[in-house]
Amino acid sequence: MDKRTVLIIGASSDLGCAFLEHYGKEYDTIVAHYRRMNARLESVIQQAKGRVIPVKADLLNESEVREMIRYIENENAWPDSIVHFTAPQCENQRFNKIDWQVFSDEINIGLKSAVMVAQAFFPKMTKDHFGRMVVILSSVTCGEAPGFCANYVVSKYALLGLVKALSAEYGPKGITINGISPHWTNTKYITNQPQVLVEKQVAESPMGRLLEEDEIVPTIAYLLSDEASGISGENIEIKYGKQIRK
Amino acid sequence: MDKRTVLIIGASSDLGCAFLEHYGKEYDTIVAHYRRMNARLESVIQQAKGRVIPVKADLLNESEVREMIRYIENENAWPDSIVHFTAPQCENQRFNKIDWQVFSDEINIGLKSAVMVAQAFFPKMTKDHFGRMVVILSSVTCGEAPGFCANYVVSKYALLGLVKALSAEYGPKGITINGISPHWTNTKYITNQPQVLVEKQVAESPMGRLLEEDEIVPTIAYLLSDEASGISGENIEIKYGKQIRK
Amino acid sequence: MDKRTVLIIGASSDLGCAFLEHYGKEYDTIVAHYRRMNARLESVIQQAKGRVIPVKADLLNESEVREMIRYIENENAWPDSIVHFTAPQCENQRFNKIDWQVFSDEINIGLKSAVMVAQAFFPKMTKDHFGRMVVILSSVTCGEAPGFCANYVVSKYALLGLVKALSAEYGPKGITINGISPHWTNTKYITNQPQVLVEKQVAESPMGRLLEEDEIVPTIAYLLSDEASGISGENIEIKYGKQIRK
Amino acid sequence: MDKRTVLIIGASSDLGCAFLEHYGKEYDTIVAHYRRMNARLESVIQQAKGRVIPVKADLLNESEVREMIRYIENENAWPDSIVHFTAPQCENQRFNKIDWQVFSDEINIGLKSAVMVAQAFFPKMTKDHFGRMVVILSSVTCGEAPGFCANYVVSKYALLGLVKALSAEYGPKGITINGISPHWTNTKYITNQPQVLVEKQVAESPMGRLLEEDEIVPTIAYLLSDEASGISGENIEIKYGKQIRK
Amino acid sequence: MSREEVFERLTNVFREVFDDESIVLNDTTTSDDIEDWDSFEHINLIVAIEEEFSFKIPMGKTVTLKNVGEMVDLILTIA
Amino acid sequence: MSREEVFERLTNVFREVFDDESIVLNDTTTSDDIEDWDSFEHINLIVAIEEEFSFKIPMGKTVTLKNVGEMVDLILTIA
Amino acid sequence: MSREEVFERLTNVFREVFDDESIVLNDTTTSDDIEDWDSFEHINLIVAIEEEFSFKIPMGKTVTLKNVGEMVDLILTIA
Amino acid sequence: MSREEVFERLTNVFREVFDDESIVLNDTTTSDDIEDWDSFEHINLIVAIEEEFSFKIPMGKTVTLKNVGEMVDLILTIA
Repeated sequence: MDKRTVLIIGASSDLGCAFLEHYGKEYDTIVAHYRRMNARLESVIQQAKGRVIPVKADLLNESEVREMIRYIENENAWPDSIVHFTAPQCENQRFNKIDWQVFSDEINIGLKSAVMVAQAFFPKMTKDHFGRMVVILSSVTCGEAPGFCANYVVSKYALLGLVKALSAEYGPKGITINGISPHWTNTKYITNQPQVLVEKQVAESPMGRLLEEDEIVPTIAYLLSDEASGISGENIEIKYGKQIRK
Repeated sequence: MDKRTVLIIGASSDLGCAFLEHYGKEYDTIVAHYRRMNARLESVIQQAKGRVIPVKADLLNESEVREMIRYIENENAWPDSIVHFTAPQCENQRFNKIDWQVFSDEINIGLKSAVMVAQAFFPKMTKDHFGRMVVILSSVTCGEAPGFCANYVVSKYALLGLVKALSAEYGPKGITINGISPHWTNTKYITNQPQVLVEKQVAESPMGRLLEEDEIVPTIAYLLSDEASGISGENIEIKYGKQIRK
Repeated sequence: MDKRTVLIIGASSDLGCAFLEHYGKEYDTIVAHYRRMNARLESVIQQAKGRVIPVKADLLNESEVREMIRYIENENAWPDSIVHFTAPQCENQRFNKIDWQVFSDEINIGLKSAVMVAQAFFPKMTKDHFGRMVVILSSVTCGEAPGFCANYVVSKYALLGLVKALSAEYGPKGITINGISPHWTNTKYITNQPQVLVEKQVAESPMGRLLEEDEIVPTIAYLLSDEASGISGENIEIKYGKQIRK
Repeated sequence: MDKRTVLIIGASSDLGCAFLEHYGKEYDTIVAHYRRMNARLESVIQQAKGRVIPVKADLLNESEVREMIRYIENENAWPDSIVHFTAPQCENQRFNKIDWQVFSDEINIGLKSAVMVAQAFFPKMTKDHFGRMVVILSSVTCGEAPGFCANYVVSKYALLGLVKALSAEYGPKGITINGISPHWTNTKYITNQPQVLVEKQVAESPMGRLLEEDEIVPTIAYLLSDEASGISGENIEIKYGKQIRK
Repeated sequence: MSREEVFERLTNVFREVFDDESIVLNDTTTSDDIEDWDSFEHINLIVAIEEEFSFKIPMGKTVTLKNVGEMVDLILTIA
Repeated sequence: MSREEVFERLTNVFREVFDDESIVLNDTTTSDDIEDWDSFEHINLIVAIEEEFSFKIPMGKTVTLKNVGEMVDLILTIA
Repeated sequence: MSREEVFERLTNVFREVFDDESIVLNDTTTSDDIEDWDSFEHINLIVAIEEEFSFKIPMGKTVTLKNVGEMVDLILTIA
Repeated sequence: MSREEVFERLTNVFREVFDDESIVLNDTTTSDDIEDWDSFEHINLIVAIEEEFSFKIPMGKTVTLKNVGEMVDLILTIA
C-alpha cells in the first residue's frame, strides 16, 4: 500500500486515543469517529497536524451513521483499514432484570455500526485487493463467560460472529478481519465498575494488575499491517503483560 | 422431578416435531409454540392426547410473544425445560447486499424470543432449583464459518453468547443451558437452498449424506434429562451418523 | 446392536467402578482392565454375576498390554465400546523440576494404552459398522490450563489429539470417539492433592463443592449409546451439578 | 531488551531459514540448531557475519540435545527467545498401520526437544523477567483434524498442551509462549506428499494456492517482540494471504 | 459502636439489598440461610456495607465474607 | 445444438449473472478472467446454466467447472 | 489401447491397492461395491492409476472419480 | 506462644520452603520481597506453616495471606 487511510470507530475511547498516539503516524489519513470530543482526542488531532478527519456520530442513530459514511465518501477518504472500538458502559445486572432495550442498544452500537461501516467500505477494499478490519471484542468471548452482564456477552458474541462470517467471505479477496479480546485494562471504561469488582479482577489476573493500553494497541497495529495478510477470523486474547521488575 | 413440563419454541419445525414424536411421552405437559400449524404437528398433538398445549405466536411480534408467555402462566404450565428451535430461512447472499433489517429480524426471531422466554421462566426454575434449556444453533458456530450468510452466522453467534452468559449465571442455581449444532439435516428447512449447494454439502460431509432427524433429537433429550446436570454452556456439534451397511 | 461388549481401561478407578455400578447392566459382557484389584471393583464383579472378564495389566508395560489384548481376543470378547479411564497421580510441580521420564510415563499410561487398544479393536468395529470410544480427559483441556502440572496437561492434550484424529478417520465408518472433561470430582484420585488446593478448587467451583461420580458417568453412557451416533470428536466439559436444596 | 539472543530449533527448515533471512538482523546472537546443514542455511549464516552460532544435533538423540544445551551455556549464548520448528515428515497412513514407534519418535522430536530446551533456558528468562517462545504447530490443531495422520495430529496436540501449560505457569514472570498454525505452505516439507493431495489442499484453500513463507514468518517475529507481551497461550492460525492482483 | 448497633445497622443493609423486611441476622447467619445471597448480591452487599459504615473492606476478605458473625467482627475492628 | 449456439446462450447467461454486458467468452475464459467470478457467483452461474439448458450438471463437476471451454463441451455432451 | 486392455490393467491396479485378488471390475463398479474404498485408499488408487497409465488425472476429477466406468473413459480419452 | 517465638519458627519455615538461609522476616515482608514467592510456593508455604504450627488456616484466608505480619497475627490468634 502506498498511501494508507484508517477509519477509527470510537476514537474518543482511551484505547482509540492510545492507538492513534502510538501508530497514527503510520497513516496518511485518519478518519476519527467520536460521539463526545474530549481533551485527549483533541491533542491527538492537533499532533497529527491535519491528517485527522474528525467525524461526530451517535452510533445509536442510523441516520447519523449514514451521514458519517456519506461524509467520508465525499472527503474521498476511503479507508483501507478500520478499527472498531465500541464500549457500551456495562453495569452488572441480573439477566431477568435487563430490558430487551438494553440488549438492542448494545447490538446497535456494536454490531449494527460494524455492519454498516463494513458494508460501506469493503467493496472498495475488494476492488483494491487489500483491506483490514479489527474489532475490539472482550475476554468474555474467550472460554467461560461471566454472569450478570448477559447483554454485554451477547453483543460481543454477535460481533465475533461477524468477524467469523466476514473473514470467510472476504479472505479470498485480500481483506482480513480479526477480533482482539483484552482482559480488564486500565482505562476510564472500567470506572463505573464497583471498586470491589475491579479488585476481584486484579486479584484473579495473572499479572496481579490491570493491563495497560500499550499492552493492547500494538496487536491492533500488527493485524492492520501488510505482514499480517495470513491472519483472518482470529480472536486474539490479551491477558498478560510486561513483568515490571519488583 | 415428579411432573415435567417442556416448552417447545418452534414446535412446527421438522426437528421440533421429531423431538416430540420421540420424546413427548416423557413429559406430563407439552407447551408447543408454533407460527403456522401443519399436518405433522397436528398429528403429534393428537397422539399426545391432551398433554399438548398449542400456542400460536409470531416471534417477530413482541406483543404476541408477551401474550404467549401470559397464556402459559395463566395455564399454570410453568416449564422446567425449554427447547428453542428457530429456523429463519437462510438464503445465501453477499454481505454487502444484506439489509440491516434482515440481520435485525433474525436477531429478533432468534435471540429476542430466547431472551424473553428465559426471562419469563428462569425465575421459577431458580426457585425450584432445577431447569433446562437447549438452543438449536448451527454448525456455522463450530470452527470456520461459511461465507455469504453473515446474517445467519451473526444471529447464531448471538444465541451462542446467550448460552454462555446464562450458563455462568444460572449454573449455580441448578439450571443448565446448552446449544446443539447440527450439520445439514434432512428437513424442509433446507428446501430453499439451491440443489447444487445441498449436493456440495453432501459431498463434503463425512457420512456422504444429510443427517437424519433421529440423529439430532436424542442429544436434546439427553441434555434435558436429570442426568445431564453437570453440562452447561456447551455447544455440541452433531456431524456424523449411523453407518448404514452397504 | 444385539449383544454389547464394553472394555473398561482403568476399571479399578472410582469413576470406572461408578460407571459399572450404574450402567454395567446394559452390557452382556464387560471386560474390566485393572492394575490393582480393590474391594469396590470386586463387588462390582460379583454383582455382575459372570458377565465381567477381569484383566490385570500394568499400562506402563507394553508386553502386559499386548498380553491383555491377546487374552481379550482369545476370550472372543471383542468390544464394541471402549472407555478409557487413566488417572496418573498428578502432584503439582514446577515445570523445570519435572523429569522427562515423568512426561514419558504419563504419555505411555494414557496415550500409548489408548493407541494400542484402539488399534487392536477398531478394525473389528469397522467391519461391524459400529463402535464407540470415550476417553476421560480433564478440565485442564478446556480453556485456560493450570500451571505447575505441565506433565498432566500435556498428556491430556495428547489424548485430545487422538480423539480428534480418530473421529475424523473412523467417523465415516460408524465409530465415534469423544472425550469428557470433568472438573474436580469427589474420588480417591484427588486425595494426594494438598487440602488447601482442594479447598481452593471448591471455592472457585460454580457449585461450591466437588462434583459427584453420578454427575459424570451418565454422559459416558450417553456417548456410548446408539442414539449418540452423530457426536464424534467432541470434548464435553462437566463442571456443574445438581443443586441440592438448601 | 538491550541485546537479544534467539535460539532456533530446526533452523535448516525452509521456515527457519525464511525467518532468519527476514528477521535475523534484529538479533545480536542467533543460535541455529540444525540436523543436516544445507545451502540455504549456510548462506543465512554467511550473511549474518559471525552473529550465528550453528549447533548440530539429532533431536531423537537425548544426549545430543543435552550436548547442544551445554554448548549454548558454555558459549554464554543464553536465549531470551526460542523458536521451535520441527517438521517430522508426515506420510498419510491408516491409524491401525502406524507403529507406536512412529508416534514415539514424533513426540520425542517435537515435545521432548521443546521440553528440554524450555527447561534449560526458562529459569534464566525468569530471572530476567523476560522471555519468548514460539512453537510451530499446524492447522491440524485448529478445528477439525484430518484423518490418516494420527501420529502427526497427536504430536502437535501434545505441543499445544505444552504451550497452554507453560503460558499459565510463566506468564506472570514475563515469559510468553505461543503456537502458530500455518496451513499448507510452499516449502520442501510438503514435497513427499502425493501431488494429488497437494492439489486437493490447494483446491480447498481460501486463496487457491499454497501459502508463502513470508506470509508465515512475520507473525513469529511479532510474537517475539516486546510489544506482544500481552499474548501468551494463543494458537494463531494462518490460513489466508496476500491477494495477488489477477 | 456497640455490637448491637452494628447488628441493627447491618440488618437494615441486608433488608434493603435483598428487599426483604423479614430478614433477621444473628452471628451464625451465612449465605446458605438467605436464598438470594449469590455472587451478584454479594457484591452489592459489600458495596452497601462499605457505604453504611464508610470504610473499605480489605480485598480478599470481601470474597470470603459469607458469614454475618465475621462481618460484625470486621466492622467492629476496622470501622 | 451447435457449438456457436451454446456459446451465444452461455454468453447471455454470464452477462446476466455478472450483470455485465461487456463479457465476451471464448474457450480459454476462466474464473481468473472475470473479477466477480467467486464461489458465490459460481453457484449462481451453475444454477443459471442448468436452467438455461434445462439439464443437471453432475455433482463434482460443478465445483471444478471454472473453465468456459469445459462448460461448452459438457453442455454439448450432456444437454 | 482397447477398452478391454484398460479394464485388465485397471483390475490389476485395484487388486494391488486393495490387496484383494478377488476383485472384478465392470463399468458399474463404484466405491460402494468395495468395502475398503475410502478417502485414504482413493488417494492411493489415483496415484497407482497415474503410475500404471503414466498420465495425470486433472484435478477436481480425482476427488469425484468413484466410478470405474468413468475411470476407463477418462483413461481412454486422456492416456 | 510469644510473637518473637512465632517469628523465629516462621523464619525457619520460609528458609526451608524457599531454600534460602538469608531470608529475614519482619512485619512488613510481603510476597513482593521474596522473588520466588509465587502461587506455587505459596501453596507449599501454607502447607508448611500448617504443619509447623499444627493448625488449619481457614479457607479464603490462605489465598490472600501474602503478608508476614498478617500471618503472625493469624498464628497468634488461632494456633
